[in-house]
Amino acid sequence: MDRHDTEDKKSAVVERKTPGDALGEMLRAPAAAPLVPTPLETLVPEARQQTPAVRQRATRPDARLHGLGQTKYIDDMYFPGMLYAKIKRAGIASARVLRVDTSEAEKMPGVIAVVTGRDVPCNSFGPSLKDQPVLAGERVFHAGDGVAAVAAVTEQIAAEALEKITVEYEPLTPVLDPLVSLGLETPGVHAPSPNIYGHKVIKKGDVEKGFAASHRIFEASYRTQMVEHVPLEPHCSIAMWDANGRVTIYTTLGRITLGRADLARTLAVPMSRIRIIATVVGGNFGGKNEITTEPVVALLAKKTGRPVKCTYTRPEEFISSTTRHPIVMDYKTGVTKEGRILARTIRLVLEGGAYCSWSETTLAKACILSPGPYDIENIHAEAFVVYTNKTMTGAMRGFGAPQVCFAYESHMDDIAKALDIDPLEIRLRNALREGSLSPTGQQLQSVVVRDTLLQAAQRFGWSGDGAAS
Amino acid sequence: MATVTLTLNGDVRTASVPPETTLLRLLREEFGLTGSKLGCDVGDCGACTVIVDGKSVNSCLMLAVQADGRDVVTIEGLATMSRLHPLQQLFEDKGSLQCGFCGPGVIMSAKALLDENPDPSEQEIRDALAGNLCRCTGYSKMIEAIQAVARDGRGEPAKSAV
Amino acid sequence: MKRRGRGIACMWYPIGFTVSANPSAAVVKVNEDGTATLLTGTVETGQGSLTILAQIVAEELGIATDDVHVVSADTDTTPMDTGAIASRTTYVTGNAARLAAEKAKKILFEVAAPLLGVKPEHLEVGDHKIRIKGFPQRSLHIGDVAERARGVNGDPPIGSASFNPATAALDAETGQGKPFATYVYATQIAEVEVDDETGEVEVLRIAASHDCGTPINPMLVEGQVEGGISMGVGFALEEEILFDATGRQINPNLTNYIMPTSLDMPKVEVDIVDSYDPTGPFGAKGVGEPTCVPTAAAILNAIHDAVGVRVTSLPATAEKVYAALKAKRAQEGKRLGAGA
Amino acid sequence: MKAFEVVSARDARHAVALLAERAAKAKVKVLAGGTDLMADLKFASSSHAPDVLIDISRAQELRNISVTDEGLSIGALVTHTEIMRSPIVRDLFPALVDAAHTIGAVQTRNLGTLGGNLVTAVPSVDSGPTLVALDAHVTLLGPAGTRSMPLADFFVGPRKTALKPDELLVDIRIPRENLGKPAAFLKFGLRKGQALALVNVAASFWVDWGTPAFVAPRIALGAVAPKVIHATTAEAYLDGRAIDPDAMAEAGRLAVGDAKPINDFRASAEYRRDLIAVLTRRVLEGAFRLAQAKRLEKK
Repeated sequence: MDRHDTEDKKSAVVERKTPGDALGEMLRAPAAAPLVPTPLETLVPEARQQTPAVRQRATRPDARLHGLGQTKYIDDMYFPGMLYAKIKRAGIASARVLRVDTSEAEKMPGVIAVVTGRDVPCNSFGPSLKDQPVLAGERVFHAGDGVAAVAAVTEQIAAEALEKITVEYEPLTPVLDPLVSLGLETPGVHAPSPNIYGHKVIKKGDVEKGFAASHRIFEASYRTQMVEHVPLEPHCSIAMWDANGRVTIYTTLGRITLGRADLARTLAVPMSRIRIIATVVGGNFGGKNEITTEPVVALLAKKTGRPVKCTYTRPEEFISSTTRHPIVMDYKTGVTKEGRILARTIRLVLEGGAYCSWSETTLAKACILSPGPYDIENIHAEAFVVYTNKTMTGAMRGFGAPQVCFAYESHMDDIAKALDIDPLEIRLRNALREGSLSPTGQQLQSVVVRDTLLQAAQRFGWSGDGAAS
Repeated sequence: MATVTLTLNGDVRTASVPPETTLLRLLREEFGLTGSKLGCDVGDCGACTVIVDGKSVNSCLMLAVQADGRDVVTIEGLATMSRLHPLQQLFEDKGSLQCGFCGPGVIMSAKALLDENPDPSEQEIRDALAGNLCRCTGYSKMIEAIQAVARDGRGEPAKSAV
Repeated sequence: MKRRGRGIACMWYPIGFTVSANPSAAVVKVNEDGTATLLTGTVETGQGSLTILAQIVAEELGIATDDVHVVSADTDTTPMDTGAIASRTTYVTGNAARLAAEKAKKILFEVAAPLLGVKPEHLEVGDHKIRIKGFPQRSLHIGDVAERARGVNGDPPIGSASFNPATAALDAETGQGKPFATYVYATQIAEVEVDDETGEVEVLRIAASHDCGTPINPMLVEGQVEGGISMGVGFALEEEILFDATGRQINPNLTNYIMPTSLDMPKVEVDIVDSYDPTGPFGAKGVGEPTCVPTAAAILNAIHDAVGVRVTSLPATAEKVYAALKAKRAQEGKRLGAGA
Repeated sequence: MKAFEVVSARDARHAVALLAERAAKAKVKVLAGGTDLMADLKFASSSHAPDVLIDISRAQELRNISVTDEGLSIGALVTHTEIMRSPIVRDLFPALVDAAHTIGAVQTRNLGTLGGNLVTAVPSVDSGPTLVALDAHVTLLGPAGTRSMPLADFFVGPRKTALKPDELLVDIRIPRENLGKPAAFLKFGLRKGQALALVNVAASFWVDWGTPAFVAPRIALGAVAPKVIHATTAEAYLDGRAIDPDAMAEAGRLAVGDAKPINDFRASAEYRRDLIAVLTRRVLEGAFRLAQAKRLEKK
């Protein structure tokens, strides 16, 4: 018999005390509250205490609090009487909302208030086009749309109340493919508005002339997927009103100026009556740049007279926050025998999902950056962004750049291979230089793309014969 | 209601909670120890990692009643009044955390690793952190910090922020 | 069999919004002991931007990072800021903070000049002192000057400023113009191992060289690069939100949405290239977003180098790489067959 | 989570008694490590949520790993970490260690139990293939006593087992004659950490060193059928055959025919089929390497 494996199971033996006696009371006291260690000398001269300050590898003052678990993120905040909100998600990509019945939910013990799109004073917002409702009105545009919200004394009661809300839909055929959406015959996602809601053109030089002079012409198409930011901390906000009609909102928003403008609009409250405090945000990456739950908790807090908090579940992070634009990218490039790019045409179709959000910025950046960090005389780049009935795309680290970089750099390698030129060498031959003109004709300064190519090549041990050393 | 009595960061504590309360909620809501985070609530992200009877666990997957009679250590239990835990010190010195939300969980996973294996290889460190998702750091500076703590533990000079 | 390959990708990326104004404002108050407070409307979302801003203000005032306390992210108490977006905080908010500190410093120079017997333009800061250029031994502690500015001159050293990157509208027809004030550049090189029987890709290492202008804090720059690369690895190989035929997400959770764990990340070697942008605060530009830009391209080029297949849609999952390999073998088999 | 009652069982008999008592009147679930159950309950609609959880995690007698006259016995509550660290398991069946190591991450391996993993019975159950390839049996305790059945039969379909509502899985046994039988396990997932299997495969066989030849070969496939299955055609093909690379490759191809993989969002059936061939060959190679190493060790 070998009991070796389980013998070391030691569990602390705890003397049980009946609650009520003095020790029992002491055990219950919330005295586990963390202690605050007094700052210690560090092992090295503190970069933070040095002058000059710039170029120092200074540690972050917030790092100590993070490491101790003492940083107060929004989910760590509680206000007396606080209610918890949950949002009912449509679960259908495109539909007309015929009826929302919240009466059963409202009857539940512990449910304090319910709101729907009808309760939102101005039910539209967005950083450029105001095409996004706070909660669905007459239409659902994607499956993650909110259709009603509940404030209850616990999160669990709020979650169970959502099950009691019934919504009647008239399903509509969803548009799910950006290229289908691009076609004129497709019914508009936001009819009568067209599906193409953004368009950008960059023209530099004469591409036809460039292609005519080219030794070879290469064509390729690329496509990228929809991805999520995945901040470890979910979106969350807390709202509370004072008796003067002023609302304070704690939130995980990275842009409080825009947030206040959107709240003033959707709540129809003057900006001077809105205070937004962004808490320490647990990851953003572009995903926390616009309002999500803030107007909802503000409305519920107003209706109940109590602080209201709403935290996204992890699934809501995926279905109801913004995502990265999938892009369909067509490239055509004319080169000399030596691999110098003479002309390049590009067509980009960005999938915007159900709402515009930060699509216009993404469209412009993707289009401007799409030729790559190369000195190209003749460029024609054209980009479209279209609606689909899918999760809205928006700001995400790189605004279209990772997508087009994947395309132009894959394309570059294929050209290099076809011309039998080393991939590093072809890039060096074409790279932008100090004073080069960008695709928009801007004279560039502090251009170091060649330096980064050479530095990375040296670090990696890149040698022209194809082997990493 | 269920009564739970446990050793929490060295002190005996007790609380009455509904039976469906998770250990994470017990820590955060009953004891005010909000260092352990709720990131996914289903054991994927590891932000709620605490050490129970010497083993790292997802406190979102454990019921409070299952912790009854056990020894629980949370991020709040590592430092003393006058001294940070070496992991806390090195995570600070190396810039290992960015938004910090995953940090307490990562540090608890690292502590559980070093308690059992004071001299882990890089692969063993990566394996120990695989249950802690981080979106900010790419894990590199966390691994560096853990290696530095391990080096220090072996009597080699700790290399701090250069 | 496992086959190794290497791939290179470079990129360029702008700082700030496309053409449209994206200003930041800042207020700097120098305290009577020579420390300072910065008010900014930006939000710390993990990047360390508040530390960077403290370093910029400290540099402008000749004090240490620890001497600067940053108050942020409150519409009631902090000046407007376009926010933590578009890799703009170091450059735009940093410029605003530097300008605000410069204004506070001007007040201090006005107070210190007569005491040191020179004109304000002959003064400089450094090591917590206001001193005469070229005669550093003739100096006053910045705290003493600040105290005097308040208590004697009645002119507390408070500066406020705003900054908006210089852009020019694009021509509607041709798109020609100056959409951004400045750009950063980067190259990443990836080494991968591809299992040619399963299509599985392991990224072994990535060498990354990034331009951010002057690195205000090299450690935080490295952190951004390492983190951006992890996002790039996910984008390249694993991550995708999937939809069913009715438009509902299939994998909205961290069990089935596959992002890199510590076991999936390669060794990352980061270099910061020498660079200086005269329009940035102390020559700095920015670094947040571009770190994730070239990663996928470098990895996909490395896959191509390893096994000779070009995957043209992301993510390059093992199945996709495998399917491409299978198609390539079928093609080669046909060619061989035709030749025989 | 929806409210429920938690009843703590002192031991396995108590748990079975509680099951008998409670299951008639309420929706009851057994809670062990909780890594699957708790995650399921978090987002379960109230109509699916249980009323009572019977917490068996304190039933100490289910935490043993031991070698008896009947073979290797692993208690249902032994965690994946305990399997990885067990000197007995490491010595006898490194494949079980490998399989345990691929489950979740450290935290879930510290909580999750072998019994729980098997009872959840997802088709990709990582503990399944190696145990099936080693002809493991499960012991089920019910009101009338215990019964035993092959693990391969215990799995019925996706998330379905032969466990009756009043029964408890108490241990998993690998028969005495298979102690030390060389075995190997491989899993193919979508990433390295916290991966779910697209395909997982285990193989075991004895070696007749005279030829050398396969003796009593077993190949088990996971995630490619409604439950873990034996690749019976491949097993029959290998039985008594000389061990060489071609035979292993052919067994891989034959195993494909034994599987019924589906298309889902993780992978296509076609890809899974091709992976079966590769992984089967590789586990056969792995098990043979182990057999050779063990033989050298003995010498």
